[in-house]
Amino acid sequence: MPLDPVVLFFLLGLGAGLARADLKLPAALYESLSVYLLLAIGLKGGVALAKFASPALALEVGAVVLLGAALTVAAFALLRLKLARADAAAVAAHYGSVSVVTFAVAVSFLARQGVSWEPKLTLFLAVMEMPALIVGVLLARCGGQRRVEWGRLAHEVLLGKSMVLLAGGLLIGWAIGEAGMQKLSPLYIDLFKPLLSLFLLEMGLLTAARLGELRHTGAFIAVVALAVPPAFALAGLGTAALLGLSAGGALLLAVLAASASYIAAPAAMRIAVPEANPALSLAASLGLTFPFNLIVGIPLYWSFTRTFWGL
Amino acid sequence: MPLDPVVLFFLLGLGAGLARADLKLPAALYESLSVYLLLAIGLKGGVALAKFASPALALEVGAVVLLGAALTVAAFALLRLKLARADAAAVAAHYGSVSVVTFAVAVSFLARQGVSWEPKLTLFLAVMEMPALIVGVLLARCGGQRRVEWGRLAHEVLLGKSMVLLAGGLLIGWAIGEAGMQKLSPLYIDLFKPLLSLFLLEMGLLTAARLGELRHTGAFIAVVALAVPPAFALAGLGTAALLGLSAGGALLLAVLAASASYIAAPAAMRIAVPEANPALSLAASLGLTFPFNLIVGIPLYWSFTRTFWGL
Amino acid sequence: MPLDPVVLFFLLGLGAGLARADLKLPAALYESLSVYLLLAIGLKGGVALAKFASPALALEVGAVVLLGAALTVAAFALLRLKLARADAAAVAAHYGSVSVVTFAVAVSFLARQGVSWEPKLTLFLAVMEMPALIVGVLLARCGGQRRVEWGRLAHEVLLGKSMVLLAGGLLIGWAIGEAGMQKLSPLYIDLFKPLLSLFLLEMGLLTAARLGELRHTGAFIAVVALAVPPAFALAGLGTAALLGLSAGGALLLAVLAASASYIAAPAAMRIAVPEANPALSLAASLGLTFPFNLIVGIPLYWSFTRTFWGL
Amino acid sequence: MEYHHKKLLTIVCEAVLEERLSRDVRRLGAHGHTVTDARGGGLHGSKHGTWSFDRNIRVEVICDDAVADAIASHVAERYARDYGLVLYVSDVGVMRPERF
Amino acid sequence: MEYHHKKLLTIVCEAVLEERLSRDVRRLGAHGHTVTDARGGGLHGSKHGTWSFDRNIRVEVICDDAVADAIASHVAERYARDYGLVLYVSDVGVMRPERF
Amino acid sequence: MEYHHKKLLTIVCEAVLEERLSRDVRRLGAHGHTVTDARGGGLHGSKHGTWSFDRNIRVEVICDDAVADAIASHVAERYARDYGLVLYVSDVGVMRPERF
Ligand SMILES: Nc1ncnc2c1ncn2[C@@H]1O[C@H](COP(=O)(O)O)[C@@H](O)[C@H]1O
Ligand SMILES: Nc1ncnc2c1ncn2[C@@H]1O[C@H](COP(=O)(O)O)[C@@H](O)[C@H]1O
Ligand SMILES: Nc1ncnc2c1ncn2[C@@H]1O[C@H](COP(=O)(O)O)[C@@H](O)[C@H]1O
Ligand code: NA
Ligand code: NA
Ligand code: NA
Repeated sequence: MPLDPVVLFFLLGLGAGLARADLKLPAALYESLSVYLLLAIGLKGGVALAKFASPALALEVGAVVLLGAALTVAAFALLRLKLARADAAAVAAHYGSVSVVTFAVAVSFLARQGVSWEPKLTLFLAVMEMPALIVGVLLARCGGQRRVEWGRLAHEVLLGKSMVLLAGGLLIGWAIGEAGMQKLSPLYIDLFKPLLSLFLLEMGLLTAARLGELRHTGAFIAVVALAVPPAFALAGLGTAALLGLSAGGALLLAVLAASASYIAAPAAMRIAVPEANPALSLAASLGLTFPFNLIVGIPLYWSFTRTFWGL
Repeated sequence: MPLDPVVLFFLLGLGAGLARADLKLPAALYESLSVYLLLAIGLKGGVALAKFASPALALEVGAVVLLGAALTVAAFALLRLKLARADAAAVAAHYGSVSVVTFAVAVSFLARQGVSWEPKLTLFLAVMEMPALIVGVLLARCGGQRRVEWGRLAHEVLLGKSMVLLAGGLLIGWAIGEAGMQKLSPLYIDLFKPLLSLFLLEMGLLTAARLGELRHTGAFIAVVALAVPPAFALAGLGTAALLGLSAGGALLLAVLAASASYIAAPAAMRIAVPEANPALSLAASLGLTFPFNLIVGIPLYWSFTRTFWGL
Repeated sequence: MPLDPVVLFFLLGLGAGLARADLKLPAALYESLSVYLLLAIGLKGGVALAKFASPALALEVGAVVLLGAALTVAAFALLRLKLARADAAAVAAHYGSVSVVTFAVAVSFLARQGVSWEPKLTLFLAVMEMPALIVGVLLARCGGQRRVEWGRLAHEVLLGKSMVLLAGGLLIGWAIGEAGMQKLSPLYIDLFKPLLSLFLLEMGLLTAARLGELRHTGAFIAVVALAVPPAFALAGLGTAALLGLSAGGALLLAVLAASASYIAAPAAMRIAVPEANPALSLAASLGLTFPFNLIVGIPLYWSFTRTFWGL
Repeated sequence: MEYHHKKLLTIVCEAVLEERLSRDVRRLGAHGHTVTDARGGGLHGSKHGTWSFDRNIRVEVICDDAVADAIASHVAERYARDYGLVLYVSDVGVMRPERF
Repeated sequence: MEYHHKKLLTIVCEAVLEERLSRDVRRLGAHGHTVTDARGGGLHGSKHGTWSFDRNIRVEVICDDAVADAIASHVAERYARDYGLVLYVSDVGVMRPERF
Repeated sequence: MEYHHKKLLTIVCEAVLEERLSRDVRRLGAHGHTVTDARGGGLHGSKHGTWSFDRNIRVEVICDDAVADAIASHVAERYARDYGLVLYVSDVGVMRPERF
């Protein structure tokens, strides 16, 4: 199966960036699109949740929170083999958290396959952002002499841009339901995929800039950035099986587990674990894991899913 | 009846701002959206005017201009109870002028009720922007030793951003008619409401910043900001009755009267009455009157209208 | 036939700019829209090319490249009558290259006439950007003591923003075909014309700023800026006849020949021929040729085409 | 390297003054000026930079002592009372003194 | 024209520090501050300015020598170890010394 | 507070030079540089800042006197003839002299 059209835009940006083309998209466009994507994902999830909410949901959310925390600890244990405590903790927080855009590309992937998925996955996306950030800070601080600024951390995690927009979108979508969404859909539904394509063009340019920095960060981090995602995807699939998700939902949970944050986590870590080197996390999560998941990962995890779900 | 979806976006922005969330939309997005909204409103009005223009229109425009001027004088008289001349005049100019976004939300409100309205209201919107600004400057200057820089003022009022875009949109819409508008409608019609929702998210953030400043500006201005709108709405309804407007048109004229400018007026006053404190006007018009009209005012004025129009 | 609606937006911007209205669109909006337009044109062309590619295309591309080079030399010879070598070469490069927005307006013009055109014209648009830039630099340098920085020039020409986006769009469009384009069309197809209208509003403002500079650049350049386009349009029509294009395709090739670059050429000349005065080229290409083509040129060249093609 | 002494005059003020200040400094003898967008806070409250009348600019002019004095007193007299505004001068060295 | 001597303190640092620095400089006695967006590069690699945590700011404070010293040592102690940060002071002349 | 003397070199020029200047200053011995977007006007007309080749940048480098001289003469020789460009130096005090 050929690549999703939106992934081609990513490759265009990546190629232009690596060739040092004179192409720089305005920062305001990047920021506007990221606000849009977060809101749109939240809204769609909220509308769907309003239809399908169930009492078991609280338990499932708990399981997903645990998954995020456990993945962070696992990543930390691996990274401590070579990295200092603070650096290992900060990078681990990135991998325990999630990438909204990778999720969006996986959704687009499923749509092309004609595979449906449970709307609560959007809720899982929102709740999986946070636990890794908190666990990361705890791992950085335990045994150290620096104290945790809990107030600032809570603020950063709960009131960070992606959390506010995802949760706000969920609430609004849930409040207005399908009827209220209708007038808003020309922007939040119809334009979702093409605006994602524009965003991915810019992500390609940003990725190219980060790839270059891998030279300075060393081989260990590169190996981690490529080995962790498939392993975490399997953990995601295991959890999905426990929760009795459909194949589509399972793929998305696998992608959430496999993906690494590059919006919420960098901001939170810079504030809560400032002594960690931010170049490490970004080179890994944005420079390698993000393109890997987009191009190789999603189809790979889908083949895993099909095997396990017997499709 | 539940709140309009677009108002929920405003509340999300307001809540995020009050909670000091780490959410800052790019200034370029705000400016682009305001350009878009002004143009789109103008275009729609122009297309409709082309169909329904009548010779009596000039007279009606005159009545609306008088309304704007009279409201400015009334607000000035009230504000002079406590404020210095320049401050009273500047704030009065904000209340005599109009808020384009409040108008847009009222239009969306009517659409949800299935109530139609006269297209000339868009023209009234455009002409009601100006008189208050001129009256405000006259009030600030009469009796004072500072002279009015009429050239600069005329330039600012007639060639300000909102005037150029509204009037330009009206002219283009009028010139191209419904047929010419068809190819443009995916942007200027279909996306109007969802882009308004994005704009209101940003307005919520801005409002939150202004609300905080009310602590410094005192209780008097807060009382004015909440008491004037309903009173002015009634004046608007009276004028609407005189002009024989339908209930929908009447609500919109009430909203124009009740709303306070925060795009054209601040810019004009800063240039023509610089000794007035701009924080006063903005705290009142943006911090209180704007959210009041959005959440409480529009439904309230609609209940007034239904009573008087016997619906 | 009345003006195309999008041209009215240009006139609004131009009028606002000349009247020194307080209207400044954010630079980020201008840049975002130009990225969008280039990508969208490329995508549409690519989708069409995938359907209609033919072996003769390589030859036709060669003819178009020659046309661009020949026009540059012709413009240079004319400009040398009055201008220094570097200035003449830099201005000539602008006129040998093409204006993407003029092309887009001509496409919109044809659509209103219900006239179809060959999709390969988009490819011609992309390839006609470059040769003029290279010929311009050669003309500036031959006989001079400055050496050409070929590396930097090649980089600038091949990896400039418009080349990357046009060529990238062509490739993606060609790869995904009509099926893949469907989900992207709400942005790249449906919104093309209205977003072009917004872009032209901004172009009007920019043109107004450049028109003012014509006072300093003299009458010669103004005459050139108005006389060259119709002459070059005829050359374009001649080439179109040789290539056996339809009337629609012929008009577009005429417009490509007649239009002057103001995105790719200024950037390339500033880097490769820095001693040339950039104000000259921009005053001519943006201040005069661009509005001339939009308002007078396109209908004029269409009347030429109709005569020659016997419509 | 030989540098020639000039004054660098910096004005931080409300963005609404940009056009007027740009005209004023040229009229008072400066041969150029540089403007950057800014935000900040002072006696007149905060300028967040998010919308047009909530924005500052930072204007720099390199010029002779006399021109700097002329601009400084003009600005102080004409704008300092009504607008949030800060002005300061410092000494700089330039290479091509004739162009300032 | 008579100018009064003040210190101009300039801090170039990661944008993530904006809110904290703004609060700190006021708490330590400055009456205002000016912020501009910046990009650049140094020992901590490049800041391209394209997204939030890849952006620098440039903070300027005009103040007394004592306040400048207080801010400088606070910044050095509190932020210089963990964040990409440059700080320098220079001498400027102002017209209304009482406002700084 | 003890400050160590350094030179602050400021270059205002066309934005098209950003990449080249950034490379040049590092090659000539500076350990960092800061760039902000600017607009303005001078002998080469106005730069409105609205589009790519109508934009200025403002580059700042803190460095030794020798490095400042090297950069200044390189810029003067290489770019000052063809491009709208202003360059000036001033004296600043820094806290961690070894990093510049
Ligand atoms: N002490 C200061 N240091 C640096 N910038 C200042 C200072 N005071 C004021 N400013 C700037 O000048 C603008 C107007 O100042 P003010 O009139 O004090 O509100 C503020 O918004 C700041 O950007
Ligand atoms: N020598 C320098 N001159 C000017 N700016 C500098 C210098 N060194 C560092 N900077 C700025 O300060 C930021 C942080 O510096 P650093 O901690 O060296 O990475 C850089 O991103 C630059 O914007
Ligand atoms: N006297 C000056 N003071 C401050 N900035 C200047 C001055 N002259 C020129 N500039 C800046 O340097 C740029 C190029 O200058 P010019 O080569 O004179 O056009 C201008 O666009 C201004 O931003
Ligand atoms: Na993850
Ligand atoms: Na009103
Ligand atoms: Na041409």
